[in-house]
Amino acid sequence: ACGSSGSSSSKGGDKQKTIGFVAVGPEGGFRTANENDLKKAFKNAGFNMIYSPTQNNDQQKQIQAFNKFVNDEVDAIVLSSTEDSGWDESLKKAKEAEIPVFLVDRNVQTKDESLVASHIGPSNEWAGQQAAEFVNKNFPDGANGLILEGPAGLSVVKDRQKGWDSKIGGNIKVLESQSANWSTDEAKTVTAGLLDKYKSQNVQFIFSQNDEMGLGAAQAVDAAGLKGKVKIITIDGTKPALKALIDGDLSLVIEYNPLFGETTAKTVKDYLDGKKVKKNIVIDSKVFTADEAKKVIDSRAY
Amino acid sequence: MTKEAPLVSMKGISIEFPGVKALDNVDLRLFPGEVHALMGENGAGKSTMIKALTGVYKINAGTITVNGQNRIFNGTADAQNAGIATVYQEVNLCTNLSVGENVMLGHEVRGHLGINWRKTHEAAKGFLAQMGLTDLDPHTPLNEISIAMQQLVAIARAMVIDAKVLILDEPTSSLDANEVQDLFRIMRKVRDRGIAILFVSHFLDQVYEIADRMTILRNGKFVEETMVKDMPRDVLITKMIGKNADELSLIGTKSRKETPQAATDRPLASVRGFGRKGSIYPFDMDLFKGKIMGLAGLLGSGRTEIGRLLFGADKPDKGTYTFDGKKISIDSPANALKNKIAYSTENRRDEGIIGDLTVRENIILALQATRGMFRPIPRKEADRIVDKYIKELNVRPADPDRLIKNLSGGNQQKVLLARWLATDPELLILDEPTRGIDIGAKAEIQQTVLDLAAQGMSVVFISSELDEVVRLSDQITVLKDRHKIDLMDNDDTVSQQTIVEDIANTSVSGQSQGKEER
Amino acid sequence: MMKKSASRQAGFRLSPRAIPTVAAVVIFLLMLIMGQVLFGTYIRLGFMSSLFMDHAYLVILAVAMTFPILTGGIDLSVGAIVAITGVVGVKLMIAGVPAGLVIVIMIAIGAVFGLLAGVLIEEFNMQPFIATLSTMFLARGIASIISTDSLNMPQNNNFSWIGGEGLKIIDNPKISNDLSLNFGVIVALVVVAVSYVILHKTRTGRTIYAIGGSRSSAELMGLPVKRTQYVIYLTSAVLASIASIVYVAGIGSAKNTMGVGWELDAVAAVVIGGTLITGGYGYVLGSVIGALVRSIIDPLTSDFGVPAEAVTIVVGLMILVFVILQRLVTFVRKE
Amino acid sequence: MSKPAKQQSEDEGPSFLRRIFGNQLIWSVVAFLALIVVCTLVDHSFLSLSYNPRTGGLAGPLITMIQESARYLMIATGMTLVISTSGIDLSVGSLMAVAGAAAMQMLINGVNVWMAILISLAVGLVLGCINGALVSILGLQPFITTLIMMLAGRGLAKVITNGQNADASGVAGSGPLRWMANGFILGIPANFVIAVIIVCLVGLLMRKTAAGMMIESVGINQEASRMTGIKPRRILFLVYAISGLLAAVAGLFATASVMRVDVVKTGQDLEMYAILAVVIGGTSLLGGKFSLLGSAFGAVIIAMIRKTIITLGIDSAATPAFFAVVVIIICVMQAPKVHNAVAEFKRRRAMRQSAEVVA
Ligand SMILES: Nc1ncnc2c1ncn2[C@@H]1O[C@H](COP(=O)(O)OP(=O)(O)OP(=O)(O)O)[C@@H](O)[C@H]1O
Ligand SMILES: Nc1ncnc2c1ncn2[C@@H]1O[C@H](COP(=O)(O)OP(=O)(O)OP(=O)(O)O)[C@@H](O)[C@H]1O
Ligand SMILES: [Mg+2]
Ligand SMILES: [Mg+2]
Repeated sequence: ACGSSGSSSSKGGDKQKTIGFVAVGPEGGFRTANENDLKKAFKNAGFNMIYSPTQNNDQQKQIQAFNKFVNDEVDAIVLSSTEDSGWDESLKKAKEAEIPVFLVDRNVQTKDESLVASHIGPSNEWAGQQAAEFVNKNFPDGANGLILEGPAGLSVVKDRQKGWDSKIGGNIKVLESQSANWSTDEAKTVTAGLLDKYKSQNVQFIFSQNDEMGLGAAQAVDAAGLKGKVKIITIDGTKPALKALIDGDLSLVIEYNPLFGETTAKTVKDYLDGKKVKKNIVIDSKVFTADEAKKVIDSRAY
Repeated sequence: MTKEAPLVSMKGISIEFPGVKALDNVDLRLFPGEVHALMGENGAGKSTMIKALTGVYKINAGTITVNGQNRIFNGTADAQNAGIATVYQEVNLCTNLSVGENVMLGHEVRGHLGINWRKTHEAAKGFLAQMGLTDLDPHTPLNEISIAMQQLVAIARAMVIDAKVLILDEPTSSLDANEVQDLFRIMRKVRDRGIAILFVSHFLDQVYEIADRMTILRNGKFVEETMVKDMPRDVLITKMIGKNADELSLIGTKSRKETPQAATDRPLASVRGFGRKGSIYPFDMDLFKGKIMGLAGLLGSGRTEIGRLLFGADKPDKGTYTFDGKKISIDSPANALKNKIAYSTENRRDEGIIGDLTVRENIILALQATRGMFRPIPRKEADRIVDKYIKELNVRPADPDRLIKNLSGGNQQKVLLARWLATDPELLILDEPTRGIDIGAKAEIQQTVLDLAAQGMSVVFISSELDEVVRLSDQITVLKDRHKIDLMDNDDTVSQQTIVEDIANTSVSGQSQGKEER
Repeated sequence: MMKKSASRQAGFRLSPRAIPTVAAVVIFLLMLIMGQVLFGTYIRLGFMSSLFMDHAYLVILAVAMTFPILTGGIDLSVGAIVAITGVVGVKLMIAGVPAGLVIVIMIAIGAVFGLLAGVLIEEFNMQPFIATLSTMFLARGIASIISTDSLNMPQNNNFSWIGGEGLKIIDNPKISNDLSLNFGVIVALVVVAVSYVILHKTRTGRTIYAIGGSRSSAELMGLPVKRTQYVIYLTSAVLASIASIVYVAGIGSAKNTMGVGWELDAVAAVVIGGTLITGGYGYVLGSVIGALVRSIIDPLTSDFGVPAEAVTIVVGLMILVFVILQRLVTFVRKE
Repeated sequence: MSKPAKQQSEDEGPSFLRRIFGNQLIWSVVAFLALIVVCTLVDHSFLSLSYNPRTGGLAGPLITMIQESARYLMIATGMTLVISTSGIDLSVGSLMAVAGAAAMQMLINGVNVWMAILISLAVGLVLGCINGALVSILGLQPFITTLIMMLAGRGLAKVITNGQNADASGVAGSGPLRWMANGFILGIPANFVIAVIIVCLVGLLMRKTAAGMMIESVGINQEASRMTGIKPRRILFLVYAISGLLAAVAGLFATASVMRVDVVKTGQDLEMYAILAVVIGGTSLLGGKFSLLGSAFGAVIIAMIRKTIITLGIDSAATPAFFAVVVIIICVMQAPKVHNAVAEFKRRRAMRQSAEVVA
């Protein structure tokens, strides 16, 4: 049974172009803002976007969705991958079907550069570097601190860590790195435990790899009566984090800018119109201190 | 009989469960070509002895020799490999499989490509036919056939194993006379092949008919091993229960038959055109206060179905139910209990006992259910009720905190009876209440039933033992192939013989088809 | 007696135990047709091909899960076993171990976890749920200890042909009309066939059903219950490693977080396929259908344009509708 | 499925004491103490308690541990009842997220805090009732029903907050809720006290009425229970409803502690912890007799294991493996085979001797 006749999304001159979005799915702050922004931007640019999230960060579900889009003969695929590898086979299929693939947020390792039209997203390593530099600057004489990591093995976690490691000064001592699974509530428990454990060693900073965990850490620090004495650095830049920054619960928030829908939509449009696009588009992010946060907090959408 | 060495010899067997010494230094010998009866009252340790032999329980002391070799089995599989086939007291089959699969499990006929199902089912059919189940399709799911038929299936399964020893723990408890005869025919055949059979039954007639030798147990202790022919009945009874035989056999000697039904009385319960598709054709029935209605019929004739319908365990799809002058519609046991109707099931294991609850909880459960979950029975009252029935029904061990699953089969039955009596029902439906009960206890239960009726309770009494039905009932409803075919007042003209003839001479097949079509 | 003749007269009668499975097939077909009518892309060779190729692993896992579930048990460790065997496998490949040996080692690792589950269940009376939950944590933990990186298979390995694009049976100009097949699908089919034979044509298989009916009865019937339990948990773990081989070969990389939640997908597939979670009833072919149904739910939700937040609700509801439909069909058939 | 007959005889404790505590509980206590010892060896101040004037309560590692245990106590209690009916409730983790999300979102939207608490509890109860209805009325299998609810509940939490991690930490007037999770009563964490009170209430409900016996009865043999006049459907409905309600309480504890719900992470995997707690506490997954006290202990042990992981500074990659090892050890110690090993050895020896005598 060969049913190619009824395709609703076949390519055709002026017809509305269909974009398949292989997404991660709503998982709070950054991700929700990012995906909503992408969806909105593509809609505004006149595309029809089919959205397909995964569950449990399961790459398999993304692969399935990707291959489905290839079969549906969409005009382009936007891929926000949970993993940075394992895409070769699918990308090859897309190429054979002449469907361009745009990577957003996370980059993907491929054997063949030509399989991907472009990568658009902020840099995780950069964010990690900013955190390290802040600590270096604030504690020129060295300091003890903790790191709250995301779930072991995610490439975000590794990239942010890599950035941190590449810049952190030799006199800064990380007493312990623990995973709090991106979760506020777990971060509170973990931090409380670690503060108990390292009471004697005067914890001076906590580098939390995302906002959610940073907020939890801040509460544990507060409960231990150490508010202000421990500098907490987080990455992402969500509204609650900025608020906490203004309130003095956090010391530095490094943005991981989710709002690049417009850039992405434009890139896709350009590509489909036959223009040349850059292979790698790095989205600029900001570093917020309390003062800067005050300026943007009201206009912050997420 | 033979003077050979015993095939199986168990010496000085002791088994202790937490809190009870179930077996204490018991001996048992099985000779080839003999039927050996293991005798004893409920809880004497018969089943435990069997499970000790087949490795289900570990023994604490003693030796087991099979074929002259010292053996300790690690489970039924081991015992089977050594040529011991066992049918345990509670039917142990898999209800999710078909009859044929159950018979052949572990012994399926294999071809080149694994099991050959056609041949396997054929073989199963053969074994079933041996048990007189010629018409039973081996593809029938096991859960569609009655407990009694399941028991026969279990025995058929034992035939599959090429055994030297065949153990049958109360195989006849739910069979009627014909099936028992079929079974005995097979047992004789097997015995004549030189196989040793261990047979447990509470029916002395059966023991005297089939057994050659017997071992008597009492309270987990060895009493005696003798030839059956040397053991007079009354002596046997005394040895088994320590009571005098005369004390037992006084019950229901036609005394009740002198009180036929007064036609003017209003019945306590009465049903009209009551029936359920696929289980029982519409019937009428009137049940009177203080009277016992016996149900007689062959296996699968629909006695249980009537009991279940009257109790609301199954929903009737036709007919009316009047109770105490009011029309009622009973759609669940809970509802029936509210109307003071109680039903003691024939399927003790699956529908009766709550195995992991204590005897106390099992007894008060139904009463509690009628009161609702939030009005608990005060501890004192519960204790009073429980103690009363444990004493009255002589439940042993008389420990209300014991888990019911650890009681012997007969004692479980008594606890179930106690459960229903505790609800103080007006209509009590007893389905095979004396199944698996020893002669002493059976007399006690029968007496209890008579007493209850005398106090004004209406009783429906279902039993495969026609003799019991005839002795206890005021009226007898006769069933055949799920039709009510007769209702007789139990007067002097009625005997087991007349009922059997009645069943044999009435034909229902034409009638049934007619009804089915309407 | 009566009963029997009645069933004879009825002639062809679907066994009531097969009804849920048949219902699963019917509903699967309806879903396909619905997808085709509404979106026009479901009955395409390409869609079918990738449905099978992308879900060969799930078919294998569903089959693996069928074994313990038939006995009333469960194996929660399958997803984690996929992860640990995958991580170790790719590590070995990076170290230059030949593919054949890697496969053997991966299967052996799975077998070790299966054996461990068997020991915990049979020797230490742990309930399957807890025993395999423990081995799940253990396997995932060890996988994470070994590496938390995304491990890529080396170029030019002689392994990826298993999951690779495979052969195109029908090669149309448009990829969406290609009918293709890869080795993974063939492996899955073999697994299904072998499992079918084990369950229905061997005594071990019958013992599995018997245990599901009543374990104590099976023991008293003299069946080798203990040995069979070992076989079951070994089989499910080994099949999980085979699923891992197929999946890893397909994507060319492995990771400690692989397979999170797959055990639940497998259970859902088995249940959708008509196997009773309490054991005793069910078919391995049903599980295959269940896996396909489970697989087609995701594309359907995305085509329906379900809002991001509500996706899991819709997936849940679809499974629910499915189970309820199945229940109704079963009920009606019985009446 | 019933346990093999062989083992049945060995499971029963002979003495009265054993009956009350059960072998299981003894081993739980041993495991708990062992974990404390290990932690104290690594962190010498592990057992130290101090008064923290800022919070008005005691502070120290043990305190944070029991603070965390409160939520496990809640879901383990509900799970115990469900498991006793031979069911399972995989949705508790998701229901925690739903209740938490509801509470946080309402606070953000300016709903009165008491109202928010009540409504989110009601949401948990309603979802629990849906589980109950599907299982009891439609007769669906508990595993798959609650698996569906686990998926759907997670989605519902996201719908409630629009996919955001609703943050109510800045909302004024949310004091009572915040106190519930972070406050202290007589120096002891309030959530722990509340949890213990709720466990006791449920315990009283179960044991002072006939509810407990009926639940067990249904779990042991549903058909026999029906024939006894119990209404199994009502019982099933009841336990899932209770489980849903208690999951909502746990959800409030989890979210109120940071005044923020994490739609993906709140309650994630906690159903597994709850089931483990129940099993460690000695209730069989096959249903039947249950022990709330045991489950409560199991819940505290789970919290203790997690505390140990932090205290020992176990690498995050290795935590699942550590968890598994501890659980396996506890369960193996509880196995009848192990604590009967000595008796069994003696019996074997006696048997061998008697065999020799005969031979
Ligand atoms: N698993 C067990 N745990 C504890 N006690 C048990 C167990 N099994 C049997 N018993 C006890 O051992 C004794 C002997 O029981 P057994 O079942 O052997 O009796 P029986 O002679 O077969 O009786 P019946 O005629 O009623 O079947 C009884 O007191 C019973 O309560
Ligand atoms: N001829 C038959 N063939 C197969 N199954 C039957 C047959 N007759 C009855 N059954 C089934 O057996 C079960 C019990 O039947 P029924 O209640 O009619 O037996 P009964 O008269 O109470 O006899 P008993 O109690 O001795 O088994 C029912 O589930 C019924 O469906
Ligand atoms: Mg017995
Ligand atoms: Mg009957």
